[in-house]
Amino acid sequence: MLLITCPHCGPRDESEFSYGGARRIWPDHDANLDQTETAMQDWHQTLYLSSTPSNPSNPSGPLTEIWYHGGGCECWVEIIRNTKDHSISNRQKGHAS
Amino acid sequence: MPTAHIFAQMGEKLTFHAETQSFLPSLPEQSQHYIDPVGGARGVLYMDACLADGKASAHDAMADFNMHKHLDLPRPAVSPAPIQGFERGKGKAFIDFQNDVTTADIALAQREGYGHIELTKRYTTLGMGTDQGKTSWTNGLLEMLSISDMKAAEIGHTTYRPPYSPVSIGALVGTETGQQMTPIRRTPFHKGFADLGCVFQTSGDWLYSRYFPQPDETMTAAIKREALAVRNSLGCVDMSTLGKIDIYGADAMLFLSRLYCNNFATLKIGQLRYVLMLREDGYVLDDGTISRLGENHFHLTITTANAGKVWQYLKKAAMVDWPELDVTLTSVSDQWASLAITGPYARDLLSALKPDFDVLPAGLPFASVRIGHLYGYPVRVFGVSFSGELSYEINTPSGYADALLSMVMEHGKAWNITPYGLETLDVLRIEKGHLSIGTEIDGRRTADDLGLGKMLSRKKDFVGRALSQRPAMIAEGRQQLIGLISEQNEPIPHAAHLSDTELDQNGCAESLGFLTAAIYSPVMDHYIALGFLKNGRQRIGDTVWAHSPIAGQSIRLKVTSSCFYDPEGVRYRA
Amino acid sequence: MGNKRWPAIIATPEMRSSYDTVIIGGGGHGLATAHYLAKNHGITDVAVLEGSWIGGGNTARNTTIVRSDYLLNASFGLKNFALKLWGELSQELNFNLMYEPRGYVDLAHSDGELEHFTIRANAMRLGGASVEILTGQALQDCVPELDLNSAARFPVAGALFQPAGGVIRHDAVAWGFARKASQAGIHIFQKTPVTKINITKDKVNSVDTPQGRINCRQVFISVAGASNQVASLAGLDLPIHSINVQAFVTEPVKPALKTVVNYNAGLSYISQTAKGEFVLGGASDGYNSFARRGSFARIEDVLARALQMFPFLSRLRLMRHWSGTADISMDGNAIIGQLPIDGLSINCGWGYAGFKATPAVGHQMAELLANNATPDLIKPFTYDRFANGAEIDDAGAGPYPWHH
Amino acid sequence: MSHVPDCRLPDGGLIDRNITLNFSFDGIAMQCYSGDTLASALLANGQHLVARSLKYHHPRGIVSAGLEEPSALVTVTDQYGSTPNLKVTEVVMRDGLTVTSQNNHPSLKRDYGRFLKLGGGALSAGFYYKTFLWPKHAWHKYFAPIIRNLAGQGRVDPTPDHAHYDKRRKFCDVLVIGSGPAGCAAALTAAQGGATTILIEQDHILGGSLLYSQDSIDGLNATDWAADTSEALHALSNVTVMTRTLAFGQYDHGLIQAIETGQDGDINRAIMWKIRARKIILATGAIERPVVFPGNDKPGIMLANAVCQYIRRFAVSPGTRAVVAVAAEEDRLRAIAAMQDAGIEIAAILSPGDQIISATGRLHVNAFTWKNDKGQRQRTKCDLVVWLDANRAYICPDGRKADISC
Repeated sequence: MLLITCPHCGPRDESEFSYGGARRIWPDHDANLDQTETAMQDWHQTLYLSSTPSNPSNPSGPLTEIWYHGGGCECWVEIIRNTKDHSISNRQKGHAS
Repeated sequence: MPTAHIFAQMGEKLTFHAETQSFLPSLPEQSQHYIDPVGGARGVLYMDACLADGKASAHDAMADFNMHKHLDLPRPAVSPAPIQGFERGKGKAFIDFQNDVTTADIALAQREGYGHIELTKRYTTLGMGTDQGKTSWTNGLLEMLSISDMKAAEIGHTTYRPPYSPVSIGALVGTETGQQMTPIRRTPFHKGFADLGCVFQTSGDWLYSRYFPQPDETMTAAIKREALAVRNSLGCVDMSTLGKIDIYGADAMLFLSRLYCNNFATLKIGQLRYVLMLREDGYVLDDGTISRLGENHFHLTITTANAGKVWQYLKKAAMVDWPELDVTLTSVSDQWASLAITGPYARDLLSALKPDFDVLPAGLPFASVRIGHLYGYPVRVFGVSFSGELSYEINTPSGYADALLSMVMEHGKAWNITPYGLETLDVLRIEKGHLSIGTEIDGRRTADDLGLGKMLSRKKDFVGRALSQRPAMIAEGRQQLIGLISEQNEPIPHAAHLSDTELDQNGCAESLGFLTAAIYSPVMDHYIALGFLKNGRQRIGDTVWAHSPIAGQSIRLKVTSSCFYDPEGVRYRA
Repeated sequence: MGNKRWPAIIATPEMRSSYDTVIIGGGGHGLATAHYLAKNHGITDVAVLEGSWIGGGNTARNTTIVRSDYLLNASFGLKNFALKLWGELSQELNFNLMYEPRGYVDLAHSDGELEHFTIRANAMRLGGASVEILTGQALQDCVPELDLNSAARFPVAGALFQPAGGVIRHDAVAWGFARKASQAGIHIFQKTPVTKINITKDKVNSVDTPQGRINCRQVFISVAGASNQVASLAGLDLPIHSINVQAFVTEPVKPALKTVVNYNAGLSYISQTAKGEFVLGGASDGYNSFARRGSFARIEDVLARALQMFPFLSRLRLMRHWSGTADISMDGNAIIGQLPIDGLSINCGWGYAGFKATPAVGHQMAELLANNATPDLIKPFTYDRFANGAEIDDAGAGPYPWHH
Repeated sequence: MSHVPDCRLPDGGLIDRNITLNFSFDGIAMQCYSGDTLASALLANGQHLVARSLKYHHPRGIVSAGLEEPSALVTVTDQYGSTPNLKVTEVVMRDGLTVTSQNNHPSLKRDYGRFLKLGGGALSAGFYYKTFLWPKHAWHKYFAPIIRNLAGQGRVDPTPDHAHYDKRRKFCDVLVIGSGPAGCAAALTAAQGGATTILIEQDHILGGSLLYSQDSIDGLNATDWAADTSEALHALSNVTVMTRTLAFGQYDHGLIQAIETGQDGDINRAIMWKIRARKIILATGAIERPVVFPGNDKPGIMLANAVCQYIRRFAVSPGTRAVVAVAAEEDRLRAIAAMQDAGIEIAAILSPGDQIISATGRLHVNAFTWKNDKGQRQRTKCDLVVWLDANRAYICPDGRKADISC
């Protein structure tokens, strides 16, 4: 049972959050409107594949990921969690609405 | 044997200590460790050493907390222990008393190749009883050592898992039993509808109004009566479970246009639009409405089933994906009670409620929204229709729900207003071919599968656009939503599959799709259904088999458009 | 029963420098593939390389349930074929896998949900499986222990019942396949991790292990929780996420539940083992993890649901729980078949649904490896289906693996 | 009604002889005192035989005095209904318990299960995998149901459970698990240093091994020191002492889960605690390791530390004539001293390196055979074998003095 520090609410139990997976950097919006093939490849890479070099989504190690604090402030929290031992590094980032 | 179970449960391996022939926890070196074994649990056996170890550990903790009183005390060494034990004579000797595992069993497991300690455990059941091997696994390990050429460190130990000792399931569940397992959500109209004789139904967290039987009336009869009342006169239904989001900001329009696939750049203040949202992978996620309340102010509805999910999704888009956009989201689902008045006399009823805004067709046309008052109560009135009849969803702050409902029931008497529930709502929407989450929008459908391909804007980018163009998603031969009617006007078996062939002698047939809904339509006096059929839209006019082996029925159905009732949309625009 | 006559379960041969086929992963699926390669195709020039101990991954950590109640043709077809094979395997392997078709019961909590179950049941019937929809007294007769009358939070509207569903002794599956494959001459090496997959001109030619290099014509990867890591040895990226899945058992008691029962208002499945323990499981922990230890929140959740079905469970005690890394794909279904590198094939992405399919995967993959052509049953499970939009999404949950 | 022998020592022990509790075991009425566990209560009534083992249905007695107890499992019926598979060592006695043995037919003494020879062979490891293969459906239809009925220990009570349970949370700086010498020292030190401290103890009183030790600390005997420490901890406002509470698991980020068992009069039968601590000090001591030898599973063969505990803490004599097979000298002397205090005759004392041939007896050990270091075969009658292998548990050697000033 993880203890996740919400920048707004403080350290809270995992059960207050829901998981949003890796923090992904989506392909540029409003670009490539006519280049469907390229856009498809970019989105496929970002959404499906797990070892995007700049942004791995399923590493055995540190993962930059987002959690939704539905049982608290209803904000998304970004943490870096090591998937091997669940240790959470200190850099916690809140996303303000 | 040190009782280091709770230490080792976190996946820390214990280290074999030859001097004491036991596995010991090692002292934590990094602050990532929360746990510090002391005394017997780490092989420190003597009283004075145990006292010193406990004390030193407490001081270490105080040092970690930067408490000023701490001392730096040495930790006592692991106590030595004699390693010579007893020899034993021949014969079967027990190692695990509960599961009757003997020395012979360990030897057999070694001989048969189950030499890995995990395999030995599984093959012999060593340590798998309710004591979880507390007195047996070290002896099992030593027995393995004595007959194999492996070293203790090589053999290792099996994984330590909670619980240390069996624990009461009653306590693990606590008070979350029976009705208390999860919270129950009731809408602001719950009491009002209960007083009107509503039968409620559990679905997810919600208690929905299901139908409103009159004395001695069956559900089927009640649904028929309710549906005809809506089609011919006037009904009202609770829509409060819809998700409702208030969106404000200079970039609100841009934000929504990225999320929803329709083009609604031309949406004017006071107008609303039926909208569709895709997932990133291009499949349909949700439908709903966007109302423009001001230049930078929008009101969004989300389906009940997706209310939580889409809310999270919107928040993520605003906070994580596009933090640069100026947009503020507020969930107002619980703040607004929502009651739809539906039927040919809906406008007459609205007029009777003393509106302080124009409710004539020109002043309040279909797909528009007005902010005002009814009898002085603040409301937002949305001209939308799920039923296909002239209809208004009246939102009022939840605290006024009772007042709104009694006004509507009182003034609706003139048109014999009939409250209805989910069952009739479903009948009405099926007659119109409107979609329902979980049945038609089931997470596997493209907009085109649902007959909504035209809603995808070609002029802008939106979430899901790129991947919705993947080859298999635009290929021929996909299942498409269609309507079906019973040729002989006989009841259509629920959940039947569609096929071009009869059942073979084994009762099998190739499925080309299945029914998502099958009802008796009171207004058409006909049995109709919605379903997915391979290449369905090209097959309108064909006749197909509907097989339900579970019901023991196979009947012929004619493929039609998915909209059975008022396809031109004359009635809801009245 | 002279157990002294039973030789070691697997031989311990010298490793050769070359094999026709290398199977990476000595779990149920890999060992089943080895068995069927020998039995159906006479191919025994095969090495199975297991990094730890045979059957030590998800074969050792599951709830032993077998069933085939799936809506989509592809999912149903493979699992129903597996169910047929399970029925024959004990005799085929001369090893009692303790298959008990005690019946699988999937509970629906509303008329709408029951209608969805009926769609699934009709699909199964049309595909040749035996299945019923039970309501009321028929359901009570089928599961007499089930509490249908108390004030449950989510009342039971009915159930899907598959009589051939049941339980199998999970460890025995790995042992039975390993023993038979070894007897046929296939070499199985434990504690032999693969450190590199060597590829020249888009073709596999060998693998490296701490014990040396093995040259080979083809390599089949079947390593469940380690799929991403092993595939990356070949420079491949998989649409796979790794999640933690837990299960747990109560103390053993005399028989008190015959069937396998699944509760759907929040997932909770339960059966009683031959030893008397109640085995329970639920959804995954819900986030990526390689830690192999569970979150207690999931246990509390599963138990609360189990108590809704069987309130007497509150008197029992939880004895042990376990957890493992499951590899789950972006549509929740397996990826089986050839990869874009010549001679390289894979079986992964099963999440927590893989155990029941074990013999079918072995059977089909053996056919693929023997003939270099993908047999029909596994054709839909291609690696490239995510790129071209042909997902097999039974749950309709989309590309969020922790929701499948 | 059979004769119930009285094995209670005339004085001593941490039991309240003013409060007599009634219970029954397999229908026989018995009495014990407040402060007893079911194990000490049964031993006080001369009841060593309490269970049958799972596969061979061998008679099984009480081996230990703690949660490590391997096979003395019983069903206990109280106001909440019956609970199967309880270890006799974990049940704190209350008035009116009905205790029944499990997994035997027709009775504990005359269990037909011991004649069980399924398929004609011995039930060795892996037996099931090799048998019942033919005819094809016979496993599922005939054999599996029989085996399921034979397995499974106790029986679950199918009636509704009317007991209340709860879940609660706590937070602290230092969580100490276990209240033996190391745990008490840690809790006292942390608390006096100003840390918010929780001390968890599975037993109903604090002290752990101090409760049967002959040592002295700070000039007090160990048991009195434990009582004083308990009082001191209770008096500190930054300390929470939780007895009858079993810490059963550690989870991520300093979470310990524990079950508190209610006592008579409590609203809740049990409470699950989730405790987040900044630091967990694990002071759970150690478990004794039995000696493996032929016939080692007979009732009357007990761990050395457990015997000391039954004698000193519960004032129960578990036998009359003992063989001592304890590898470590200090432990051996300590066990012998305790037994001598209880008036138990020492029949023989083995030395490390001696070869144990076997223990014999049908329902209880009655003789012990071994070879000494000169290779001489020896045999003696006995009704108690006290045993502990080389790698031992926490033992406080008698007469050791310690000083703790925080």
